Amino acid sequence: MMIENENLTDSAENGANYDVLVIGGGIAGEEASLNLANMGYQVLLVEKDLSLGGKMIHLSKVFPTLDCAACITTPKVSETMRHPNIKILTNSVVEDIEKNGNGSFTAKVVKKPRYVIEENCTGCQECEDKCPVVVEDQYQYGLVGRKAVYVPFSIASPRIVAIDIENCILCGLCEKVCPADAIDFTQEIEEIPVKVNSVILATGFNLFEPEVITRYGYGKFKNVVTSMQMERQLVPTRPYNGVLRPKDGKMPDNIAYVLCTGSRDHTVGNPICSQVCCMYSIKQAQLLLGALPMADVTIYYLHIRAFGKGFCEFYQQGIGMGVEFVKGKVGRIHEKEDGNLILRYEDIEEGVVKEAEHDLVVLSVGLLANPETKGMFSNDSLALDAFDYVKQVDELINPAKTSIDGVFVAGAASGPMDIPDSILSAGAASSETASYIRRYHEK
Amino acid sequence: MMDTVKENSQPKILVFSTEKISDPAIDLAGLLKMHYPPTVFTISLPCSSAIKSRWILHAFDKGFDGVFIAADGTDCTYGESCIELTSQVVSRTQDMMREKGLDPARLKMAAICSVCAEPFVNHMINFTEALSKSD
Amino acid sequence: MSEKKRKTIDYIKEKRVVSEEVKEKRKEFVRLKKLILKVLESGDKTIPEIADETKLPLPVVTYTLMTLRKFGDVETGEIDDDDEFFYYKLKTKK
Amino acid sequence: MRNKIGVYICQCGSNISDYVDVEKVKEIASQQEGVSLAKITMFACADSAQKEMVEDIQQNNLDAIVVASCSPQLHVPTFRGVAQRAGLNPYNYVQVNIREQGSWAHSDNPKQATEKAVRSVNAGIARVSHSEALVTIKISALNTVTVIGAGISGMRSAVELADMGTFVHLIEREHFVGGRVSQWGDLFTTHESGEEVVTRLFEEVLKHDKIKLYTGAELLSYSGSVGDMKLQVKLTPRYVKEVCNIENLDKAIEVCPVEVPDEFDFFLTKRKAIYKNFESEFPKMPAIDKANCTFCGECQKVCPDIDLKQKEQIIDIQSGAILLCSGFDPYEPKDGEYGYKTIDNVVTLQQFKRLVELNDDKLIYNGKPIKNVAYIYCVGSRQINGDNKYCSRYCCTSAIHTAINIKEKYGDIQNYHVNRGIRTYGKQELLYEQSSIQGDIYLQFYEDSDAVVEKEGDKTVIRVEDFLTAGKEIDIYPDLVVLVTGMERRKDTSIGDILKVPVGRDRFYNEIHPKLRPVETVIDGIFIAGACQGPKNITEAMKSSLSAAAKANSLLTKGEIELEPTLATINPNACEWCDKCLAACPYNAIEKIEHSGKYIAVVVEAKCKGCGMCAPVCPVDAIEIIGFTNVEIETMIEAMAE
Repeated sequence: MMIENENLTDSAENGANYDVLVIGGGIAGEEASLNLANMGYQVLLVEKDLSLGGKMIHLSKVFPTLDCAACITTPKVSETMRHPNIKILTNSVVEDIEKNGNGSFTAKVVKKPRYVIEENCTGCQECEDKCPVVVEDQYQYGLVGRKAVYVPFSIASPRIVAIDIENCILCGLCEKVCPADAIDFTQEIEEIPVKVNSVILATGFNLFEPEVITRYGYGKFKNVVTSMQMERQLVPTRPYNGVLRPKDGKMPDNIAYVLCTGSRDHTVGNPICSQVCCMYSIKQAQLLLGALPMADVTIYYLHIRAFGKGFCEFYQQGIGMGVEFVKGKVGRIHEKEDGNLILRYEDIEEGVVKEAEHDLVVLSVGLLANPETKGMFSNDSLALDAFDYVKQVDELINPAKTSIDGVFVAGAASGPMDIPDSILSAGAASSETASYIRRYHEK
Repeated sequence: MMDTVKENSQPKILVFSTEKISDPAIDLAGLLKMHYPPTVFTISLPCSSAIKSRWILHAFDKGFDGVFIAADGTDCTYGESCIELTSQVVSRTQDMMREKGLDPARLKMAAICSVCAEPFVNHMINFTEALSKSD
Repeated sequence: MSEKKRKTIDYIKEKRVVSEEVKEKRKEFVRLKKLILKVLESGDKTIPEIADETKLPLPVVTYTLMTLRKFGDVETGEIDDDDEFFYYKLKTKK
Repeated sequence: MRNKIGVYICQCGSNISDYVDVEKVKEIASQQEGVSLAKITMFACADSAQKEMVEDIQQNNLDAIVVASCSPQLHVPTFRGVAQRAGLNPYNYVQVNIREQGSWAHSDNPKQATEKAVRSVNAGIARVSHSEALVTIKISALNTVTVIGAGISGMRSAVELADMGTFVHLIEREHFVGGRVSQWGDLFTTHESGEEVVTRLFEEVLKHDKIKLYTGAELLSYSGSVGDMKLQVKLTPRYVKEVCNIENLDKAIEVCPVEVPDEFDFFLTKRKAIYKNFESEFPKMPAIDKANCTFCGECQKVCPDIDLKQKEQIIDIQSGAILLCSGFDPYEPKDGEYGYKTIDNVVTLQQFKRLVELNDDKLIYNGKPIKNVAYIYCVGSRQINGDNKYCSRYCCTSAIHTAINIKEKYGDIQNYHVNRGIRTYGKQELLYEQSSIQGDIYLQFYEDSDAVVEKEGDKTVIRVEDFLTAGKEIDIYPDLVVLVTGMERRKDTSIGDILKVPVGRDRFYNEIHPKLRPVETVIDGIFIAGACQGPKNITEAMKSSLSAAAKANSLLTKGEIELEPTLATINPNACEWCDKCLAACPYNAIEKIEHSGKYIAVVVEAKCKGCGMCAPVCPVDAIEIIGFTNVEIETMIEAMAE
């Protein structure tokens, strides 16, 4: 798809194409884009994924209010999609951001081919039905398969298909059956140079990948899953017909959570606390007790960080519902023949090593910095903190300010953050950006 | 179960849904090609607490067998009082139904969140079944 | 609608080669699919029962079966008496 | 009634037409009353189809259109746009969903899917025939915000708002700005001091000609609604002239005979009735504390700049929105709670931090050198018996940070942390690690138990059942016990009472939604930021202040606020004022007025959101929601029931 030329010229002050380049279309990027667009600024929002919504759109319910994540994200997503002052490029990345003398920036947006004409596709999925290729569905975190031509997930925005060319066998069936002539294999990578007056980094976080901790057997023992895989199992658009063990489809009745997997752990290079794992685990535990009324849920923790508004009460609610909390550090996990798992852990209260059997283990994985953020800038010009998050150079007074004046940070790109904090941080970034634009580019 | 009911005698259900919360769930059911009886019709409102008793009674009057309120529940964007006010609408209307000799079980309510496609479909199948039994 | 009419698949076929691995993966899924659907022809079964009959590893059966369920070949039946395993059955297509 | 209606049935490629007999739907639709044209289209949303609709509307003078296609969630704005381009009112358009709730949901039964589509389209036609041409309501808005509270949150919001072009009235109850943070010393994570942070912000405030600061200012009353809010504010005199000689004022402080405990130092020190806090505080001149001054006139004798005749003033302030940054109070332990005020060496964290600020070389309290400090956590937070069930969020980090500081500052100190589970979330975890490495000792009491502070001879002892050693009882004999007190909502609730801002279970001001709208309240145009919404550290308070600034600015910056016209309306003839609608309305958008000799309810358009909660509760059915009127809904029901 081509960018219309009219959008590329003179839509913002100072001869720039846009007032703001927002990188990342998760909840923080959307919030920042909407704030600025509502102030009348022209925003270019670039998202590397096929859909807006970031990580949040994949969550089940969210703590501590237990409202459904989709119910909160999708209205924000559609408001963003429709806003006349926001131009969105999905499946695109940003490179070579460079600051100009007059306070503006140039950058290159690389739009990867979707092999689908976005405005033609109606999301009818006839092609998906016919596609003969099945590969692991990354949006269900590998628990089921998807086709090579596919709608990313049912509440994706835009809700249109994309072709995974790496796994396509080039049979051409999709093109043959498409009623809207939307398939286009001639699409190529497009490089779009843009000039903008400011930049917001809303590039989010990565999830810790627990294969590194071999003692826990993730990958080898199929009934050891990550919290994100459990999150998917708890969503109405879940991969299975209920909460089931990935190994054999058995309904679990004794589930363990291992907190601080990949957080507060020097051995994996991440000594800080991820801020959200305690709470999302307590939330999942409560949802599991609802979905599996006969099940036991045990949370192995070091400290319960229930610090936010309503969190402590939510933690007490979990205790009240019968979630068991064990202060203990899990050392190693073994698999039994029947797929059950033996956890060896140090019981901190009694100071002894114990063993416990569970039939499903959830690793509450932590948050890590997104390593791609720094690479978007020419000459290594963006400063990072000790954990590779975007450095906040004036954290107390200007929390969105980065080492480059005119580049601001929103959401978990600057450190682990829950959803309310990400929204507030995005609000801060939009204010600081608006002031910057006024200071340098208006009048 | 559905096949045993003759097409023209299938009970008719009017669903009051909400634009931001339950309507997306009903759409999602269609998207996922989940089937529910085609005798289910939907009218969408801003919030489930805005439904008037007279509309519900009008629906029964005109030949609907059941009315289902796909309520916002705790996800309501207009505030927490939605739950209580919607329940009040239901209980007030059920009182009126009793006075008119209508079985109050013909009015049902459940909270449907924006991705609750499967629960919605199950509600429609079960409600249809219950209504055809009671006839 | 756009003016595009020519089949564009020919264009990309000249430029791309499909890897053997991708072809293999597709064949393997077709094989698994056939095996599982065949076993279900004789009646509703749980995942361990399917694994038993097909001699396939359990996680492979779970993954493949759930994918077939997602694409509408298989549907969920009742749960067994111990409330542990669901039965799965072929979806009756109209 | 509309009687020149155009109806478009979309095939959506074959997504709809594979299961729904679109010909039949079109045929029946064309026979409906008021329909002047009905068409089938391949893709209604395609550009060519949209152009055709515009032509149809213009050539045939259509007065309404119905598009039967996919979910209204997807294309209502698209077809409203079509209507608008053709010169038709966008509200004379109805979209009927025959895809998600038609062909797809009932692809197993094409015959009945068609039946349902026929009735749904007829219902859409019935609805559109009763639709009204509506115009967006516009109310003018003053691009001015009143920020209440000149702590760091209030000052930060004010500066940002002014930077973005919004005028700010910044009102502060005290005679000095800076709030709680001015009392803090060294801060995590930047090692700036509270004084430095306040000074930086205050200098920004001073620079701006778009900020008007009022100190000694107290909110008296409030009226109006978003865009046009009126506040009445009382200004208490500081009895010091605006231009004055600092040296003379210092002399005045010296001669003042009245001494009272200094709340700035949490009563560790004393001050005079004429006083100042720290050098850089605004204005760089003292104020006279009216409550304690005896008006003896001694100060006036040495300083001509003092004017004890200054009078109270009441002023009116007008603004488009209000931002509440009224902060928190530190929890004040009850007498005897962990020995507070009953045992001599028990202080709060706030007092301890001031003590550290006031003691440069040696840590001395009550004349005794301090070597062992024990901190008891969660005082006033996570209470087992008290009302405060919440976690105060900042205190673990603050206490540990202080423990590290005093070890760095005074050297030979042993810290004991008697806690209920340390919550140094995120990067603050490193402080916890650092304090463990420096040799601090952590003891954890059980969730449901408590530490006990007692006097044992001339020593103070803390007894704790230590969770970390399987419940063994451990006794600590510290030189000083520091109660790590949390945050509470302000005891003085007058501002919230005047503005009617709702509070949550924790008694802090409540946002509409913690995720969607964390700085907005149910009252349009009233925002909350900083610790008045809930416990926060400085960075978090700054983020919420800046967020609120962004929201307020985007609301007001255009000079007018656009509202959807789909609001509630009340029929004045039918209404017999009973206040049921007022009670049901979550937005306080109903007002009682006199009309033709009786009292009736009217909807305040600027506050109404069109949710409709008021409509069903009206005993005389006087309330309708525009776009969802009785006639619209009931004719739809009839069409569907046929």
